[in-house]
Amino acid sequence: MSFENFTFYLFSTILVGAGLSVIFSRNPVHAALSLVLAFFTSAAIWLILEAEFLAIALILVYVGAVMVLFLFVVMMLDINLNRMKEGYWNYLLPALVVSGIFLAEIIVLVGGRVVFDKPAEVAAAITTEGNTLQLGRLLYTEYLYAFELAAVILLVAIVAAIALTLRRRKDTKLVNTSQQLSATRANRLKIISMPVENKRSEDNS
Amino acid sequence: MLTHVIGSLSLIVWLPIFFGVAVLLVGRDGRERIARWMTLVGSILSALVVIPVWMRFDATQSEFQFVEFTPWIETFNINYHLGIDGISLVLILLNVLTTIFVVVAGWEVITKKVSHYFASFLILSGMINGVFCSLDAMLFYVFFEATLIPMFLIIGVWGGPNRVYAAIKFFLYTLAGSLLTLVALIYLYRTAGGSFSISNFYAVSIPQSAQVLIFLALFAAFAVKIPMWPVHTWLPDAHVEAPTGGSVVLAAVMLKLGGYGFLRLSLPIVPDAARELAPFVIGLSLIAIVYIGFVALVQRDMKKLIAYSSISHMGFVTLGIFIFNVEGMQGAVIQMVSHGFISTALFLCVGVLYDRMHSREISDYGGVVNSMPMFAALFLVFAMANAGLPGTSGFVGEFLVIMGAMASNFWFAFAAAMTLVLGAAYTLWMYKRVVFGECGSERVLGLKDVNTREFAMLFVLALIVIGMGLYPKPFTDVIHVSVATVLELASVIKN
Amino acid sequence: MDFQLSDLYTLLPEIFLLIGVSSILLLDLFLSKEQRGVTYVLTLIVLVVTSVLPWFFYDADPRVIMSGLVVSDVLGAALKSTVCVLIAVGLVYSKNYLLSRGLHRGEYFSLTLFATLGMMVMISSNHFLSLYLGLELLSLSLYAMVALQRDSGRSSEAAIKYFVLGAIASGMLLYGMSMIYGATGHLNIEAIVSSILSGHSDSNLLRLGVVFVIVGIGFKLGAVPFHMWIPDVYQGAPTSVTLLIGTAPKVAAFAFVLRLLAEALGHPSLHQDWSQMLTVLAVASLIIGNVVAIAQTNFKRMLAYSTIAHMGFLLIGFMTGSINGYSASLFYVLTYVLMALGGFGVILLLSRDGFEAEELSDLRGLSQTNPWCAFLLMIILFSMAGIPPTVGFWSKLFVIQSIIDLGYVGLAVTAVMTSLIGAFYYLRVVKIMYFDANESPINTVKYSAGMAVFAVNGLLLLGLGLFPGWLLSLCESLIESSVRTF
Amino acid sequence: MITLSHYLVLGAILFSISIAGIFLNRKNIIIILMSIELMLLAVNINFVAFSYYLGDLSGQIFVFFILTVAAAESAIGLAILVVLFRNLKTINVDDIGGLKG
Amino acid sequence: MNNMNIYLFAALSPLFGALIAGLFGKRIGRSAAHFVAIFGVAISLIASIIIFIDVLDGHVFNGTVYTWAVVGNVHFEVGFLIDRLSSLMMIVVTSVSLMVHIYTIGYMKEDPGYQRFFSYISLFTFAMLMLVMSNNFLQLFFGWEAVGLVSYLLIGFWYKKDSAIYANLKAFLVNRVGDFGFLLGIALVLHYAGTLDYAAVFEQSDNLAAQQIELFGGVGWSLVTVICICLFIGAMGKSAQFPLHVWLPDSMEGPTPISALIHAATMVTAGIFMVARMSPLFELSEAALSFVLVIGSITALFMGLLGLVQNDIKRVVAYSTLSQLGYMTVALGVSAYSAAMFHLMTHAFFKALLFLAAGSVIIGMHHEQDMRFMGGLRRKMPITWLVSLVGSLALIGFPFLSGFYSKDSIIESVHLSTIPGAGFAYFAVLVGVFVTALYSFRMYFLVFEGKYRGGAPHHDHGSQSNHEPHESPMVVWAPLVVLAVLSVFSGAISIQPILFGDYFQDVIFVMGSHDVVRQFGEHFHGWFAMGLHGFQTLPFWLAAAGVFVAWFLFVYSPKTRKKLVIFSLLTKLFEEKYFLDKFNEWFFARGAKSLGGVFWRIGDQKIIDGLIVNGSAKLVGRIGMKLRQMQTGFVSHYAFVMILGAFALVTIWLF
Repeated sequence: MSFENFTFYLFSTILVGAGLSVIFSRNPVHAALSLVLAFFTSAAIWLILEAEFLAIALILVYVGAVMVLFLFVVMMLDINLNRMKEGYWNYLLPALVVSGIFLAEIIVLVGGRVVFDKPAEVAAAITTEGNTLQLGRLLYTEYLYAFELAAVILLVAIVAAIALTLRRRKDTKLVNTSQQLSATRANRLKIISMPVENKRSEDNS
Repeated sequence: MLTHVIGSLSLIVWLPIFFGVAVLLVGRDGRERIARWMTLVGSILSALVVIPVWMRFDATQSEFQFVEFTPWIETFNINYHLGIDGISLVLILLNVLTTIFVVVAGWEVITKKVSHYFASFLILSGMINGVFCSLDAMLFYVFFEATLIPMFLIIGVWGGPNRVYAAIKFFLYTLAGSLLTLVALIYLYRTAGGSFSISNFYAVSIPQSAQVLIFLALFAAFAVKIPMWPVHTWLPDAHVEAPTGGSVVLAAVMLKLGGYGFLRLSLPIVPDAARELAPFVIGLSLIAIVYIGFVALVQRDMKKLIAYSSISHMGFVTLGIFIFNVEGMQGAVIQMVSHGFISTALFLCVGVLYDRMHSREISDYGGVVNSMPMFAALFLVFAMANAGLPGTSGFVGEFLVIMGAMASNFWFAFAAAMTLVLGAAYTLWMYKRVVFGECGSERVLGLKDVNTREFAMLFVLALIVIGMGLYPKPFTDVIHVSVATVLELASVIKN
Repeated sequence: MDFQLSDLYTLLPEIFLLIGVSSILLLDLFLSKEQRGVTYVLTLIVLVVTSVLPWFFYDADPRVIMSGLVVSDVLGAALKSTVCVLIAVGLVYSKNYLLSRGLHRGEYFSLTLFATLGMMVMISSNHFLSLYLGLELLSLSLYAMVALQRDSGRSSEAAIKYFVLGAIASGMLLYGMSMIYGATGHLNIEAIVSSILSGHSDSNLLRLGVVFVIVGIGFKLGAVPFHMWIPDVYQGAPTSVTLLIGTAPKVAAFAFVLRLLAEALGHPSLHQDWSQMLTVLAVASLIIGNVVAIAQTNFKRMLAYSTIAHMGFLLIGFMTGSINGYSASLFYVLTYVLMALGGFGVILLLSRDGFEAEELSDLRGLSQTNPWCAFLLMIILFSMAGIPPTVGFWSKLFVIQSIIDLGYVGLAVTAVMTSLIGAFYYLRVVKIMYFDANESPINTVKYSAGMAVFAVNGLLLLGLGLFPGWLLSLCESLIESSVRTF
Repeated sequence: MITLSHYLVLGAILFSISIAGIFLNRKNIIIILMSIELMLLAVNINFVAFSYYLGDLSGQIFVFFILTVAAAESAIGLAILVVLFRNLKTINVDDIGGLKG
Repeated sequence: MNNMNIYLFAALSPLFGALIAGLFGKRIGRSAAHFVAIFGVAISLIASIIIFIDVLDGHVFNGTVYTWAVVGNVHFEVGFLIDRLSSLMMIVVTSVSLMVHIYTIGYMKEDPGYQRFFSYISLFTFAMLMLVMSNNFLQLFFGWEAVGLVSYLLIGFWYKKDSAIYANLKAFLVNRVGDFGFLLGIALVLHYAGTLDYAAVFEQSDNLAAQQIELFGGVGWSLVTVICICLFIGAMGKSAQFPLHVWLPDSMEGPTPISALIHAATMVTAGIFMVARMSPLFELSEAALSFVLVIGSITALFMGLLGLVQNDIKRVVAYSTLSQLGYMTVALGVSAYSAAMFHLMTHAFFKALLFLAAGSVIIGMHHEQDMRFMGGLRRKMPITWLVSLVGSLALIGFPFLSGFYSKDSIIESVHLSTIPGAGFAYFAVLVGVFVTALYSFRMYFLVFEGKYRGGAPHHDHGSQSNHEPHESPMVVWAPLVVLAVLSVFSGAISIQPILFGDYFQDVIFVMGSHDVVRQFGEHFHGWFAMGLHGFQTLPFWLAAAGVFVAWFLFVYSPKTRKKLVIFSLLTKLFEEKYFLDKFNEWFFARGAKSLGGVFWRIGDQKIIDGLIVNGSAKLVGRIGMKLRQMQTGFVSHYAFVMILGAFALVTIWLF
């Protein structure tokens, strides 16, 4: 077994295990941490595939940002863990059956019968320039349009996240200065004319 | 063949619709008077524009006349293609006259959404004319289907207590039938090499198995419309719940769309299938005549009784069409026209009573003749016409169809002739219970006889019914050549 | 695949829109609540200008630009323009609703514009990447908009459902795309096509890819069994957002399907597969959509199910794989969005502060209180039911015609029979408006601009019903000139 | 020798696990979101593997964009989740059934 | 000579009278109305006489008035065939009608529907004339149904009376049953002959006789037999032959003039006329003739028996009419068409006379019709008594009176006939003579002899019956006298030309082997000889026996009646009219209604509407509700469905 094989199988096993742990752990924090593990291992596998930049990006972006966000939300939301355990296994059988058959089907289709088993000749440029440089060049030339779009998507995410979650707390004591400054005599004091109190109520009292 | 761009037929089709829209726009609340008068003017004008067409119609020609042709949807070769033959002409005449009666009948009676009511009828009338004029199958279908909308509203908005059920039933029932027709038409379009022209459909040859399917698909629409047993059950409900005008148009004209469809589409396009399945259709027709005759006997609601009688009479139409001889087919056409007038009259009569008593139950009446002698006399004319008394128009069609049926088979004629007894039985039994006898109640005693408006319309109808019975030749002459043409087309072997 | 500055002219609508939305986003920060009208007007202006722009910069023959990511053709120009107009009209409908629901905010408008941008990207993309990004841009904006009414439990529930299912669907779509990439070695549609034609592609991977792509498409269009989000989202989202989801994205989705299936995967060997799958989805959609719609009491939900059924029809036209079928589908989708626009528009117009007008019973007696409104809605409903002389009839007719051309008579019969079931629930709405007595009077709509747009909308359906020819030939020429079929 | 199929099978396994996860987790929406991330990871592995074996970088580019979009998606998804939690005080799937039928 | 104008005059003047009296009756008043109507009929009578004389000169007319419709190659026309048969009928119709018109002035004097009544009877005259003058089947049918319509209107003239409006409906429907057959006959004629014109059809009669028609799989029937039987079914309805006779007794609910005009003298004889007209067809089918004969004899005998137990004076006459119509039919059956026509004519006079006399009695009795409350009217109403006696004698066939000649001719013809059924027919007509005499004189004795039994208050109009009976006014009895004169002399005058002369030579076709009248004519030596010989014949003695029995039972010893047990049993049977009405009521009326109910409630409502239409709608709705539950609201279920969908697609298409 070559080193390549060994690393592949090792990380694959861990990856699959982490994946299973994600879906089977009942505590969302555990799940998130398992997911982090999965990302790490797959980054390693990507390294085998000579996708260094993506491997790093996966860790930086996913583990560094996204998973933290997940954890943050998990912590923030007050989740009743006891209820999470109810009726968990009821759906195990259909889940296993469907995903198992699904898996078998896909494996039959993709495994073994793929036309290109061997790595194609690696382009000379890759070896000389390295993955990152090439990706970078492509990104800013051929895929400029897509890059801009990705930027817009991120902008949308920002706008959306703010629009959804930013709220002015009602119990905040923050002073609105401009409102204070724009106050006039008229809106500071209001004299209301009220009808005379009912006489009968006086009698009663 | 003369080709106009905008011709007399367009006028016949669009004038009522134009007036309908105008009434809709003009007649807001509080302006009912204007709406009424505009509608009357519109309906009369629409009838008047038919007269020159009638005069100029050449009854000896077998081609379609007054043809208009304008491309409509060029991508699919759908054209605005109008033209009439004798059969169309008599049915158009029936339609425009009926519209006038409807307008007059609803004059004071309708107080709710007046302009909408009248506009619906005008628009409906134009659409029905459109069906009778169309020479393009898709145009035909569009008009055919579009008539559902105003009728649906008429039943639903101005109808009786169970109007919602009736309106929806009416709509879905007829829609169900015609959807298959649509498929068949598209299939024919393909077979005819990309044309919806009905005359192209006539020319194209179709294998027998396809013919049978097409026939059944067309049959679905027309059988429901006319209606034939066992797809007739929408009709009693629709008739009973519709306001008088709605029942009139439904019975007088809309049912005829089915018969017209058989003549214009089914027979000439798929003659072999039509001939092959004729026994089946004849069987259904005879069942309609006899079975429905019995059903009519036990009705307690006047409108329902007339509705069932309509089904039975329409059985004669389909019987006449599918026995494939000239007597039968002419009889069928005459029967359609005649039934149009008679059912109009009968529904108007029921309407006259309903407007006074707000009941259609036979048992609520009795002895109406005591307080409404004039009405009773007119009603009798129509009841007798409905029973097919010679000298009224009701006789002509039945007579010719029975004559035709005899040429086909003795027992067909035998079953058809049973209507002589059954028709008389249910019509006169109703007449007896409603009109004769001692006054049924105080309310009946207090009824006022027909007023001038009602008298005028019933009297004109009586004249038409009797006139057509005594001298149907003008009608048979007009349709003579057209019927022969249809028969000729129906005898072609196409498969 | 070199980049030319002149390519940017073709992208001018997108660029303008992006500049517009950025400016609005910035400007909005400095506007007080009372001045929000400015944002609204600016948004409309941006949309109108954007809708005009494509007509100046399109190529009569399809031309690939931006290194193969974008294609410039007539169809794209037309659909982009349509999308912008639809969004603008939707905003006009929504104005009062937004004001009374506290949604009249800068974020709403900028997200709307972002969604529009996403649709435009989808429409003119020539590459799986641009398709995906466009789709995500649209979807992400929509997810956020559904949840934008932050204090409403229903809308956040709808949003989370939409989001979860949408994410699953896009995951599947990506899985499919990855398979296609693996099979052909390309992500560019033209390159994929030539690879498939050359016969070097692995057919197993390709077919697996097709299945997952179909899942993604099915989800986007809302075809059974990927339709589950539609009713809940349509009902739960604020009506103005429902209107948005229900209209323009359908056009974009049409372009999406066209690019993916007709152009990239239109090879006869694949077409055979996906046309069958689409047929199954279509029939299931027709049946489920129509049958379940009958059981609805909520107007929005009913329209949601009706959408499912309509998408079934759209797919039926699509499965033919012929120019006729595509143009019939295009015609269908264009007319359908007009109907949906009116259908949701009327809910917006009729709703007031604290009153949603979304239950069917809220329409009771509308013909008495607001006859004009009822009449227009009736046209829309009959059009949805496919009754002539409204345009809905023609759109169904053309679709059926296209399948009968290929001999699928049984399918045609199924289609018309299910639309019979469909007719029932549309009729029921007409019944409620016209036949039922008015119990809770609905105020007449005082929003005249909305009513005017509604009137144009309704009458357009009638007018198109009387003269459908031009639109149909337009659709046909668009498809003919733009779709690169096999 | 590790072939492309190995990676594809690995992708498929991850894909199936994510599907099973979606099936199984009827309680916590967050775990469903994580399963979706897992699904995207499977897709990414496919893309990277294909890219490598095809000697074509566009697959990696695609992965790059998927990562970007997925990040944005997570942000929005979590934001929606937060809003949901504020409104319903739960993110339990079984409690979120107000819209149905 | 083109007599078209005079034909039209004859036919249309009653119509104008009817229209004016009907439409403007209220405006022009009573006397104007009756004047117009009588004037119209009078013109018609005069025209008929002129035509009759013209026809006797040998001017036969067969021509078209106008073309009704053209269908295919068939021209349906309205036209006249004026020959000796039709002109004779025209005379009979118009003369009786005129008498009835005049009589009505008195009879209906107090009725509010006076004008309407005149309108109806004039209309009837028009319709009847159209019937007899027709030269084709279509117009025949037209007149046939039109007289039915007027009959319907007139029976129900007193529309407040439940029994009247029941009777008129019944009459119309029973007639329609006959017409049903009649129309089928016409249809057969049209189909096989290609025309409806009498002359053209008769020309092809040999051709028709040669053809067969398959009615029930495989069995061929002679076409002409089927046609004739169908046509005769029409005649059975109109001429009230068993079993379609049930309407006629009930039709007595109409005013008496109507009973005289329509239900005795003219309309009911239309069937007889029709068969005589069709003699060229009937002659070709012995089976049809036998059928006619048997039906006729049954009617002649059994309907007469029913007359024995009736208490209503008009009903006795009505059953007598049925019986006499049976005689005529019997004559037709033995091919003695001329005898039938002869009896038709004489019967028209004496039966109209009897009816009108009965009407006169009824007036005299202040609208009391029950004979049990009459008696001894001979002195109180002498004129009526006299004419009634004459009428009764004519009816029972007293020699030298008109009925004698016609009835004896028939009996003799039957005796001579050899076709199947003639033996039974001979027996029936002989017994019929006895029965006729019995019921006629039972009526006569009950009404005119004995003591007056009225006066005691009974059922509804007790106060009125206290009035003494009195003789009717002249306008009533004058027509009676005219008819009585006709009843006495018309037979003796016309037997020679009608039966044995060549009067019907060109009109009625009789096959040599059937020609019983010619055989009978070999023994005929003039009316006087026949009258003298009449005293020695069996029928005379039978009649005398009948009169005697009647005298014995109803005048001499009324108590004997009650002692005859067999009598009471028979009475029960007769009073229930052989249970035929009950049967019809139960089987046809009730049966049709319950059949209709089953069709409607089960067929239409349950099966078609309930099961298929609403059932499928409900099914779809239920499926909708079920499917709706699939949308659980839980996002995991949604995802589940989605994934299952993807799974299914993969599984189905890739494996």
